[in-house]
Amino acid sequence: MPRLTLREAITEAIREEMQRDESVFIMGEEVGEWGGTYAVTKGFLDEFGAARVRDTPISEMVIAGAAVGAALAGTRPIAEFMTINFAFVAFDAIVNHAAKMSHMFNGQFTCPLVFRAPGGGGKQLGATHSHTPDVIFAHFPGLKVVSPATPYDAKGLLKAAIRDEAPVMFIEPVPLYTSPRVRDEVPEGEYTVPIGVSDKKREGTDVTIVTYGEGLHVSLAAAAELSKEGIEAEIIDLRSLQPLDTSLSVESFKKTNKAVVVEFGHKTYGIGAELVARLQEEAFDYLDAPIKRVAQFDVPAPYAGKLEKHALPDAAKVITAVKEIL
Amino acid sequence: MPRLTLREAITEAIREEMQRDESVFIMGEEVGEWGGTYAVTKGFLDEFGAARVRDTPISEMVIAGAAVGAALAGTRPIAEFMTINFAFVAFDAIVNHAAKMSHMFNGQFTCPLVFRAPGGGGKQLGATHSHTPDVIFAHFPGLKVVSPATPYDAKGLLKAAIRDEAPVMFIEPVPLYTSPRVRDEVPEGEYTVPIGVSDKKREGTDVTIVTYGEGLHVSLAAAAELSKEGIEAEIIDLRSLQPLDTSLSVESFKKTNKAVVVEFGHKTYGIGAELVARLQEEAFDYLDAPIKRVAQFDVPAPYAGKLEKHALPDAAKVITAVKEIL
Amino acid sequence: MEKATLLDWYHQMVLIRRFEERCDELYQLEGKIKGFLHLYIGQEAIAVGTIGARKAGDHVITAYRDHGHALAVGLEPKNVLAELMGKASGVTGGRGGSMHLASKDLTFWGGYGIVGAHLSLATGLALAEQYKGTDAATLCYFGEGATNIGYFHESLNMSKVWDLPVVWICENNKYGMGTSIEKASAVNRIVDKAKGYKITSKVVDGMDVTAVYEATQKAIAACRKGKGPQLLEMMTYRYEGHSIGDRTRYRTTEELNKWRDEKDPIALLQNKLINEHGVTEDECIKIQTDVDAQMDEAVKFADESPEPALDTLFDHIYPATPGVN
Amino acid sequence: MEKATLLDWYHQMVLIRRFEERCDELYQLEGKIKGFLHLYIGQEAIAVGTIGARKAGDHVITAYRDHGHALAVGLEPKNVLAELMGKASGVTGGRGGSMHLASKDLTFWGGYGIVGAHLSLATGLALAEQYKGTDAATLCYFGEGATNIGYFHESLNMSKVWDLPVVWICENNKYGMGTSIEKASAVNRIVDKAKGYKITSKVVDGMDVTAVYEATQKAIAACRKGKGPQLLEMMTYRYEGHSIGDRTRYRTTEELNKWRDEKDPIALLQNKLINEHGVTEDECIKIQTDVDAQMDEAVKFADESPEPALDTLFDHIYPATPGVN
Ligand SMILES: Cc1ncc(C[n+]2csc(CCOP(=O)(O)OP(=O)(O)O)c2C)c(N)n1
Ligand SMILES: Cc1ncc(C[n+]2csc(CCOP(=O)(O)OP(=O)(O)O)c2C)c(N)n1
Ligand SMILES: [Mg+2]
Ligand SMILES: [Mg+2]
Repeated sequence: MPRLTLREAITEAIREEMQRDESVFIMGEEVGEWGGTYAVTKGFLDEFGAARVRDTPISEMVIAGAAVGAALAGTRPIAEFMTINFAFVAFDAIVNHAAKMSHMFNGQFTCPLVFRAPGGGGKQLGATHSHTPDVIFAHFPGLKVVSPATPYDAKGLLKAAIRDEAPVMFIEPVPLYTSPRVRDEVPEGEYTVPIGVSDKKREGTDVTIVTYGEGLHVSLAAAAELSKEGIEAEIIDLRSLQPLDTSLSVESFKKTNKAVVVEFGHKTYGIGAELVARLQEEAFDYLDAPIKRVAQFDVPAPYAGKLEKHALPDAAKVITAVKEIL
Repeated sequence: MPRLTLREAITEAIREEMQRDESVFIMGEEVGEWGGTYAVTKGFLDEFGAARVRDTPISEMVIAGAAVGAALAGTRPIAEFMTINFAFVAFDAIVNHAAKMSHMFNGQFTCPLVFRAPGGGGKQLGATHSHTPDVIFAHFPGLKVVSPATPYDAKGLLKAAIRDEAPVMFIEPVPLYTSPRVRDEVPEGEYTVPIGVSDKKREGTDVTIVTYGEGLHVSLAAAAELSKEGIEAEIIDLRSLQPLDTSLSVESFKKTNKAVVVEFGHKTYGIGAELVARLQEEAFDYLDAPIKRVAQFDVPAPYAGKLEKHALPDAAKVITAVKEIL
Repeated sequence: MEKATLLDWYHQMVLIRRFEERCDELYQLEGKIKGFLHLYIGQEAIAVGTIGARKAGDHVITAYRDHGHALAVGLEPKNVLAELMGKASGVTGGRGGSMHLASKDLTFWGGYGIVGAHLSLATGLALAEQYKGTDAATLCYFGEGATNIGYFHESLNMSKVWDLPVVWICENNKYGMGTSIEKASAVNRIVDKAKGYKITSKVVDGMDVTAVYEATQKAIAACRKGKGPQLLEMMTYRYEGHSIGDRTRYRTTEELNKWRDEKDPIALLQNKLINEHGVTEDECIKIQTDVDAQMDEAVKFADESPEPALDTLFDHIYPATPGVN
Repeated sequence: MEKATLLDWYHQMVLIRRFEERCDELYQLEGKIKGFLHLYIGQEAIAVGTIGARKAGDHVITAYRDHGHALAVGLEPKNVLAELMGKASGVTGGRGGSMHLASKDLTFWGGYGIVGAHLSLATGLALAEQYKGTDAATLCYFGEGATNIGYFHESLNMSKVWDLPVVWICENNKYGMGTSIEKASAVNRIVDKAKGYKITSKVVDGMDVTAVYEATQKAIAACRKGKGPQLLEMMTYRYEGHSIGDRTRYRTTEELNKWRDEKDPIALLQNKLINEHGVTEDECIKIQTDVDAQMDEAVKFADESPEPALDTLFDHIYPATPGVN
């Protein structure tokens, strides 16, 4: 099996779905002639033509809103936000329109679209361009929110997202795009990974680490270190934030009785808070220690490299958190 | 002391601050000639004139962005969103501009403005117009988020917000505006309530209810009922969501060892989740039972009256939650 | 125009007006309708004349002042009224309410409460038809106040850049809630805004249903010919407040009376029918009484319809997807 | 123009260009600058000529391609460079980076990374001055690509409705990243968009610093006279890629060379100085070598400056408020 980067897996998913289904097209800023700011759609303009690979003006509101309208009328648009930071400009179209179509109109309409949003920090782009705001999208029922951590999941989840009848916010961790560390075997051709199903990424007995996206990789690094000291962490990758599947996390927690949640977004009102709430609701009698959260500090992302890194999770912070509760 | 409604208290706060400080002005849709959609600024146009009470076009992005610019240049704007649902259109200006000014520019600028946002559901306005999305604003460091539950707090907090050097999102629970149940004694003239400080609204020994905004009133109603059965609930009103003060909640929880968090926003990734996480982090050894969350169901708000009410918290749901952990 | 067509339009316009008048009573006197209620009285000729020019498959999408469009596309008054009364038999099962009426079967996509947002959806509806290679046009309605929001700008620009088959129909009733176009907009003619996007535009007497119909027919034909987006500025006036509870202090009774007395679209059409098509006063009255009877039935139907069952609340949050999930 | 003024402008333009060239090296060869880097090479006459026309207290606000404006308002190259290298001595202490340069003392409010958003802030800056009754004008810069976003529409409309003292300066370099104005905009002249807001506008040769200065001076004067917003469309060209890493496949080398060879703003000014003001080639070279020396110093300063201490990360999230909190 070919070993692909996360970005290559995403490209392959879009290409396969566009080859499979004529009603799928992609639109966004620089997706065509430029080949995508992060080169995800490189070569697509030549392969699929300008009608299916659409360069747009800098108009996020209508990029998102037109995707909703086009989805209502029987096509399956993929609307790309150049980065998730620009999805804030289209926030109303995403959470108050795409997310409302099915329920508010009593199931008459479906709105099968994918909002692709490369996200994440650590690239020294400053506060306006470095968000991991996944939780605020996941707060709105009606929108599905997915964020893959591995090439295999990325391809399978994106193909599932494109086929889903619901609007899906597909958040791509840019720092993982080309990371060799993340490169992985990805089957060619047909397979999907179901949305709303978490996945165990490491077996362990001593502590449960619940995470997703970039968090998976710092957690795996931490687990490798901890293992040297005889501490075996079990790692659950949420993969989907909405719908949220806590079954594996609860099951693992009942085994280890200790948990750390790792995310790259801000800590306060973050993903981790919900996980803590769910674990103590669903497995209260198994709580041996406080559930820890490792997350981005509650501070706008600074440009300076070390300062920015200081605010972000890393393996050392995960190790510290684990040891505090063991 | 005069007994004012929440709305009257808000009106009084704005009027007093505009009388006190020439640099304070208000702008928004229908704040002038109409007197405010909810009549909060009734009579202001005559009293303060068109320069200080500014009707705007339907342009939320520039209403919010212009408030930021005007704040940088030495005035203290109050920008009113007719309802918080329309703040989604201005989301970028709020969370990626107002919230970033102080930190991103290294403390050179301050951005002293207030975004007034009437919010809340239960008024049969349908899914697009019935949000209580407070948590998504509170997730962004740099923005202060306040939501009063009583006329006294509303006046004091709003005056403090107008004087604060930071941008403040001031969320006004519309369902409480004219409610006689909420009417309360409010001192005339000068006083402020500090932002970022929670408040004990009821003494109790058996269970801690942490809440804010509309949640306070269903919690008080529930507490009255519970009291008849000899169950005394202690009620903490957060008042501010960002900065979040958990000191009284933790203190109370250490006394009661049981807690319920009540909010009118959606449950998943809501305010309650953060409170659960903080309580178990800061008072783990006092956990006698799972901390419960009473919140709006994770479903877009329907128009039909009973259906909408069904999705919202009420005293009965709070009572049930309390009894489940006693 | 044919007499039969004009009579049909007359019937529709009378129905819309009576419908709105009954809603007003049901809200203010009987308390059976809640939430916001934006009445269409005065603007009837626009929904009727424009939708009269569409053919099946053409899309219709509008804002929250949507009862007229809902009835004009062919939704039954009884189901629309049931929706406003929050009943299971309502067009969206009591979910959407007054601002969010819709019917997929009639390619009427709503009914949207957020000013301007549906213009971006309309852009997408038109894009989908261009993409599929059909000749379907999209009719998108909005008020003059909505032309000041970012959605309008981005949508009109994209529609022209891609030459999408959409007819932008501005119902210029001079006020957005209480703010006059002069106070809110740098230009006082929406057609002047259209020029900034090189979009063909035309000012139309929105009180003359025939003029509305003819202008729309031309615009739709241009769309079908691939000539790209068209904009029609319909000059009109709303007689009632913006919504229930509007004390309308922002305009004079003279202004209102002038429109109502001299430009009323139903009166104008009735005169035309009588003077130019030999229709008798009695025939007109007959239509009105038929409509009254229809409305009585509708109210009865809505009254007797059950409310949606509580356990349906969670239906349709996420549609089922055949296959993977 | 006075020779002294032209020499000063020449010096500034050479400084900006050399600054940008050094940044390019520091990024691509030495890896000392990270993140995005949007170079201003080719557009120097605009920042220098427009800001040359402002007086103290007039506001300046621009997008992420902001090095030229930062230097033109008077920020020291060494502090700007230190910012790009993420040092504590940077103009925002290493917090903002290339896209978010600013100086309150110089009423230079940034440097903003989100396309179009700062136009709404500029509207507010101008509103505040009108409110306070000063005669300060606001200079707001943006690219032609930014004119397609909602912020542009809402900001221009409000600025005209309230007749705010703002000069909208569009730096039309024909491309927004890789998308040409023809592909992204319904109209190919930004002045045609200005008409949709009744805003007085003018096309200006953005490569001719004197023309830029004179047009800006007139526009600012109009603002001070209470004539409301003005728009200047500066025709220009960016020589480098949109940002580092742009392989610029979307334009031809011929197009680039034509601009560089025939329209280069520095070459044009140098010729003017030599042919019309008796400046010698040597004087020009002297200025260039002085600038090189200044840049060497700046690099040395930035290199030797310490990085911000980690414990400063939490400073300034919320400013202190005297009194209540
Ligand atoms: C984004 C947004 N801002 C504000 C509102 C509140 N609002 C509802 S209707 C309206 C006026 C719209 O006027 P216009 O577009 O002329 O339509 P009309 O009501 O006259 O039909 C306003 C301000 C809203 N629904 N959405
Ligand atoms: C809202 C938003 N969308 C997209 C981007 C990404 N982006 C940054 S610069 C740019 C092109 C802007 O072009 P133009 O306005 O012409 O300015 P220029 O770069 O030519 O100076 C884009 C699309 C952004 N920063 N913000
Ligand atoms: Mg109107
Ligand atoms: Mg450009």
